[in-house]
Amino acid sequence: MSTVKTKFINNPENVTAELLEGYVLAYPDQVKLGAENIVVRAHAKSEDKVAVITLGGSGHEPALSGFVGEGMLDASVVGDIFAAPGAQRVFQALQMFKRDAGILLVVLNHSGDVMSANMACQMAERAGIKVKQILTYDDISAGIDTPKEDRRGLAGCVPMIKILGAAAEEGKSIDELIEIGERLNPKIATLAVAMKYCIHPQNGAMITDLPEGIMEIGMGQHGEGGGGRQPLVSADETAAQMVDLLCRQMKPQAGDDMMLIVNGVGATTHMELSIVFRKAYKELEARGLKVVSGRIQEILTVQEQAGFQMILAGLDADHLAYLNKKSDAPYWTTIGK
Amino acid sequence: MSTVKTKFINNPENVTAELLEGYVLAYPDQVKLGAENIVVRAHAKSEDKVAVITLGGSGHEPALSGFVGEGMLDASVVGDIFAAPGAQRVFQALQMFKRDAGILLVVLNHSGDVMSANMACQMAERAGIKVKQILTYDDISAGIDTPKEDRRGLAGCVPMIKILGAAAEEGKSIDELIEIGERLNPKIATLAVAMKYCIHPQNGAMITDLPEGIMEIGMGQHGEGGGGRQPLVSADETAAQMVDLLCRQMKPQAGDDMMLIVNGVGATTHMELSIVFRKAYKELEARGLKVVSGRIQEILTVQEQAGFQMILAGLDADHLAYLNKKSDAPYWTTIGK
Amino acid sequence: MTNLTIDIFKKMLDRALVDIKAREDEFSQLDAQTGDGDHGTAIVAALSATTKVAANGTEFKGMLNDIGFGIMLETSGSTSTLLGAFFLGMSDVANGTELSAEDMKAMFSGGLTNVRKQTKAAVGDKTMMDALIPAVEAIEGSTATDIKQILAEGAKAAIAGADATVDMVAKFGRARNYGERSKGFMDSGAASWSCMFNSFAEAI
Amino acid sequence: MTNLTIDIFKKMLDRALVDIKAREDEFSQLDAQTGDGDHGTAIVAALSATTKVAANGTEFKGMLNDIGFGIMLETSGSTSTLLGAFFLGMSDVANGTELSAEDMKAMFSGGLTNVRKQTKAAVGDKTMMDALIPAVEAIEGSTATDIKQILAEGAKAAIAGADATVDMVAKFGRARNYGERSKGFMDSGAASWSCMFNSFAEAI
Ligand SMILES: Nc1ncnc2c1ncn2[C@@H]1O[C@H](COP(=O)(O)OP(=O)(O)O)[C@@H](O)[C@H]1O
Ligand SMILES: Nc1ncnc2c1ncn2[C@@H]1O[C@H](COP(=O)(O)OP(=O)(O)O)[C@@H](O)[C@H]1O
Ligand SMILES: [Mg+2]
Ligand SMILES: [Mg+2]
Ligand SMILES: [Mg+2]
Ligand SMILES: [Mg+2]
Repeated sequence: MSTVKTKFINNPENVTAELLEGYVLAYPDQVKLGAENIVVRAHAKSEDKVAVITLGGSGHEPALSGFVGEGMLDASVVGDIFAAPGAQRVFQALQMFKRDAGILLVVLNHSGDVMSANMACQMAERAGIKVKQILTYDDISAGIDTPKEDRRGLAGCVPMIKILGAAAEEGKSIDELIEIGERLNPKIATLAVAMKYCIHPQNGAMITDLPEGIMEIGMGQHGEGGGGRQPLVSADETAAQMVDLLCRQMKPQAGDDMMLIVNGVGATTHMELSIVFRKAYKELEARGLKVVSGRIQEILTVQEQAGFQMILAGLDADHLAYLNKKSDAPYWTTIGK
Repeated sequence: MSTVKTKFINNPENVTAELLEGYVLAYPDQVKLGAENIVVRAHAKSEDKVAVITLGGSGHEPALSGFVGEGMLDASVVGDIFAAPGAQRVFQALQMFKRDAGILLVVLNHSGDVMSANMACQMAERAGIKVKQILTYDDISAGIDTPKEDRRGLAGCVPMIKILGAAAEEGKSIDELIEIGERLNPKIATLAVAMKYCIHPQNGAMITDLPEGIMEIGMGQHGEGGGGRQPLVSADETAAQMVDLLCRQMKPQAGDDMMLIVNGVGATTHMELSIVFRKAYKELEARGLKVVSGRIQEILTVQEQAGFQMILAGLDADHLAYLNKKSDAPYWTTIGK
Repeated sequence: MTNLTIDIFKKMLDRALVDIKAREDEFSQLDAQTGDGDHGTAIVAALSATTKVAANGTEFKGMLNDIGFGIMLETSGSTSTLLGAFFLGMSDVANGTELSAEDMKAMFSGGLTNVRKQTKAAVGDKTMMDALIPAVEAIEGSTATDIKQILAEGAKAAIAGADATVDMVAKFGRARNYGERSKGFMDSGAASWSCMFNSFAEAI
Repeated sequence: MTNLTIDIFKKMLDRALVDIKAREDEFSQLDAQTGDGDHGTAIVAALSATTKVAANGTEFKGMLNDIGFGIMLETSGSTSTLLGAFFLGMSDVANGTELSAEDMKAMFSGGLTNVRKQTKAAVGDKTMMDALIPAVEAIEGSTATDIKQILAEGAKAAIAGADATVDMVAKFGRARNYGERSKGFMDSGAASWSCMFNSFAEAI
């Protein structure tokens, strides 16, 4: 029995191993463990296509391993709770997917992830493995027009992965994939809001102790803050504030096709997420923007923190088409059209 | 601003209307509002097939409206938070789906739902509408072999709806559907466990005030209890206890094909749900049972309560086939095989 | 007063709404003990529908019927069906714009009959029936001729019935699964229905 | 003592692990101020890997290389890459089973060089570099011949550098987004790396 008295877990040291084991047992048609902490597809993609791989800490379930599957990721390299996997583990995955078509590594902009990925790629280069990286940096909490180095990678990586995964499945080359992704990168923006702490499952620490009635817009996704605290306002006011900030960064034009995702990070209910989505949709509509792709879901969580991330993107026609393509990843299943 | 200081909502009186509006805006290809509090498919099923409809209070999102879509429900009639819709509203939906093939109404065994459904069906009879009911009563917390009147309907209604929806899509008659469902009913069993209160979004009441370190197996799904309180034990011990109780009710035989769903009810993370799934799977395996269908998801929630429901079912070959059939319902999308 | 006019009946409903509203939190809190804590909200919503619809009523049968349907349009859980059935049952029996004491007794009996079609709960099962059944039986059995007196006897029986639920084990509704743990609290529905019968008497 | 033998180096690692473990909670709590509260766990995991791998080491280059890779197999966030790079960089330079004072200085310089390939953080950015850079510079610039004395100068500089982070605004890592709010706490990585350099000196 763990010292953490608020969660259904066993020995805290084993949470990552046990959750991955449970996950692949639940979805054996789609995923399996390729090696320790490396989740791969149950049915590998043909080798003449670019492999799309990502990496990141656990504790964010269903992200990122929930998006391994036909039409999305080939593999996810998993660290411990909120910790990047070491470079060695990433390198091991790169070795497993070595191929002439190359490997595209999707990296969220967090020091640990970036450094692990960089070092793994240096190792891969020496081993003759063709690999390129694409960095996601959708968080705008550091301010409008902040240079991308100062913008964190939040849940915007997930639609990015959906799009890149669909394009890779279609046979696009690694350079084409990078062009598709880099064309999306500046058009995607995310803001996180939280109003309640969560508990780190291993050290039992209370992360972000927000007093009742206080919220913070501009959160990271490991409990770390970055925005400003303010008294909790209504769902509509919160949504309106966030849409406004996101649009100031993205400067979409009336008539643009938009993607809107409201991602629950833990204790906030689907009920609330839907109420927030409603207002965000109306705010976009009022600006003459067209929501052509929507989603209300827990795609990337921060333990049982109360809050959500709002992800907004301007979509080119091909981006929309890739979003709509078939995927059998357990947590982003799309029938395809 | 509401007096509820822990949720992203607006006027508490409007939560149901607003969440439904947000939901259909996010998934316009699959669902729309057919009338106030009645969610229907965006593209209606052909009239020569039986319509499958359910009813129930809101506050359980994504249940039940999240399962409207091709291959699942034709409509969901929604009450206010944890409140059955009145009989009049159910009758209104029955009128909308009047057809020679008939309507199958899936009713969860709760007084309010049962009474609304019964009265609506009495009204429908007088209006010449062909409708039959199927009751779900999967909760086993009242004790092994309790008569079905004393067993509540928990989240086991969702796989039931998946199976009935797929069979209806295939063109099965209303009597065939009832045979399929009633054959499943005694083979499906659910237990809920909770370890933390939730807040009623309208009256702000704290529901089930469980002290830290205490859990209750045998919960209902509106915060009401029914099992016994005990000190919180590990995920593995909790899962083992629940599998044991479920198997004592269902008495499956070695070699049986089983469905196992771990349904998060709110604040409990996907991480924990996966850890619980792992142990439940192993417990079933140790009994010689074969898990042929698995799922780890929030399908029916109880606001932000911490806890989960474990749903176990013995599957006949046709039940498994229907589970695997295509569905485009937003919260149970299946590619189909 | 020996006859129940439609205007007096409307006053009875208004008074019930006022009294029930004043105790809304109490009913929700009772429901929170072994249910989902919304009975106060539910019964207020249901009674609000009665007064709103009654405002346009000109004769008993049509008005009671419209009230019944109005309540059933509410999303108020068990309460909407039970109270809706009560009014529909009264509508089945009542006629005209003014009821004699005997007609009034028959009206309440009709209401009970229709509620019984919705639930098998009897006295002792710790539900609103513990208030409703004694109330209607007292009204039926009253030897008084003054309708206020008859209704007062109904109220007294309803309140005694509700009080008795404290020591009962719940057999119906969400509280059923609590078994012995459901003892020690009054049933929320019995509390609110007895309040309503008391308001009926007080309104005259 | 003028030479650093492989056995002494292993003792330095052992001592670092003991001292870091004793302060694990402190490092996690510092990280919790503006990060995700796991630096104590991370640095303990990383140093545990060093001593485990070092146990089988017979000469510097191979042992340091294996330690570097061992750390990088750990799932310990930023720390695994930074500390891993430090050991790999030392491996690039060190040879044999015993190092002269000059060789030891070169080894630490090699470590820093490789860490600099992973991060652009400099002194003043409120990261572990505020401990590492002054420590290595002090070691390089030391005029002492006794290796304990050299390492003690490094430790002193590392501790002073870590202390100075209290008043800094974070420019790297998870704390970056806090801006001015990151002031008032020591950087967790600077704290743990200075602890490690102190242990190195104390172990001799
Ligand atoms: N089957 C039933 N028969 C009779 N009364 C019932 C039944 N179910 C519930 N009740 C009554 O309804 C009350 C609860 O009402 P309410 O809270 O409005 O509905 P819900 O249980 O749907 O939330 C209970 O206290 C009880 O008096
Ligand atoms: N880009 C970076 N450059 C230098 N040091 C960094 C960088 N990112 C993080 N650090 C150091 O790592 C420490 C945090 O380590 P740790 O908590 O183990 O990693 P994580 O941030 O991945 O949870 C910070 O306090 C800081 O000293
Ligand atoms: Mg971390
Ligand atoms: Mg209710
Ligand atoms: Mg209730
Ligand atoms: Mg950290």
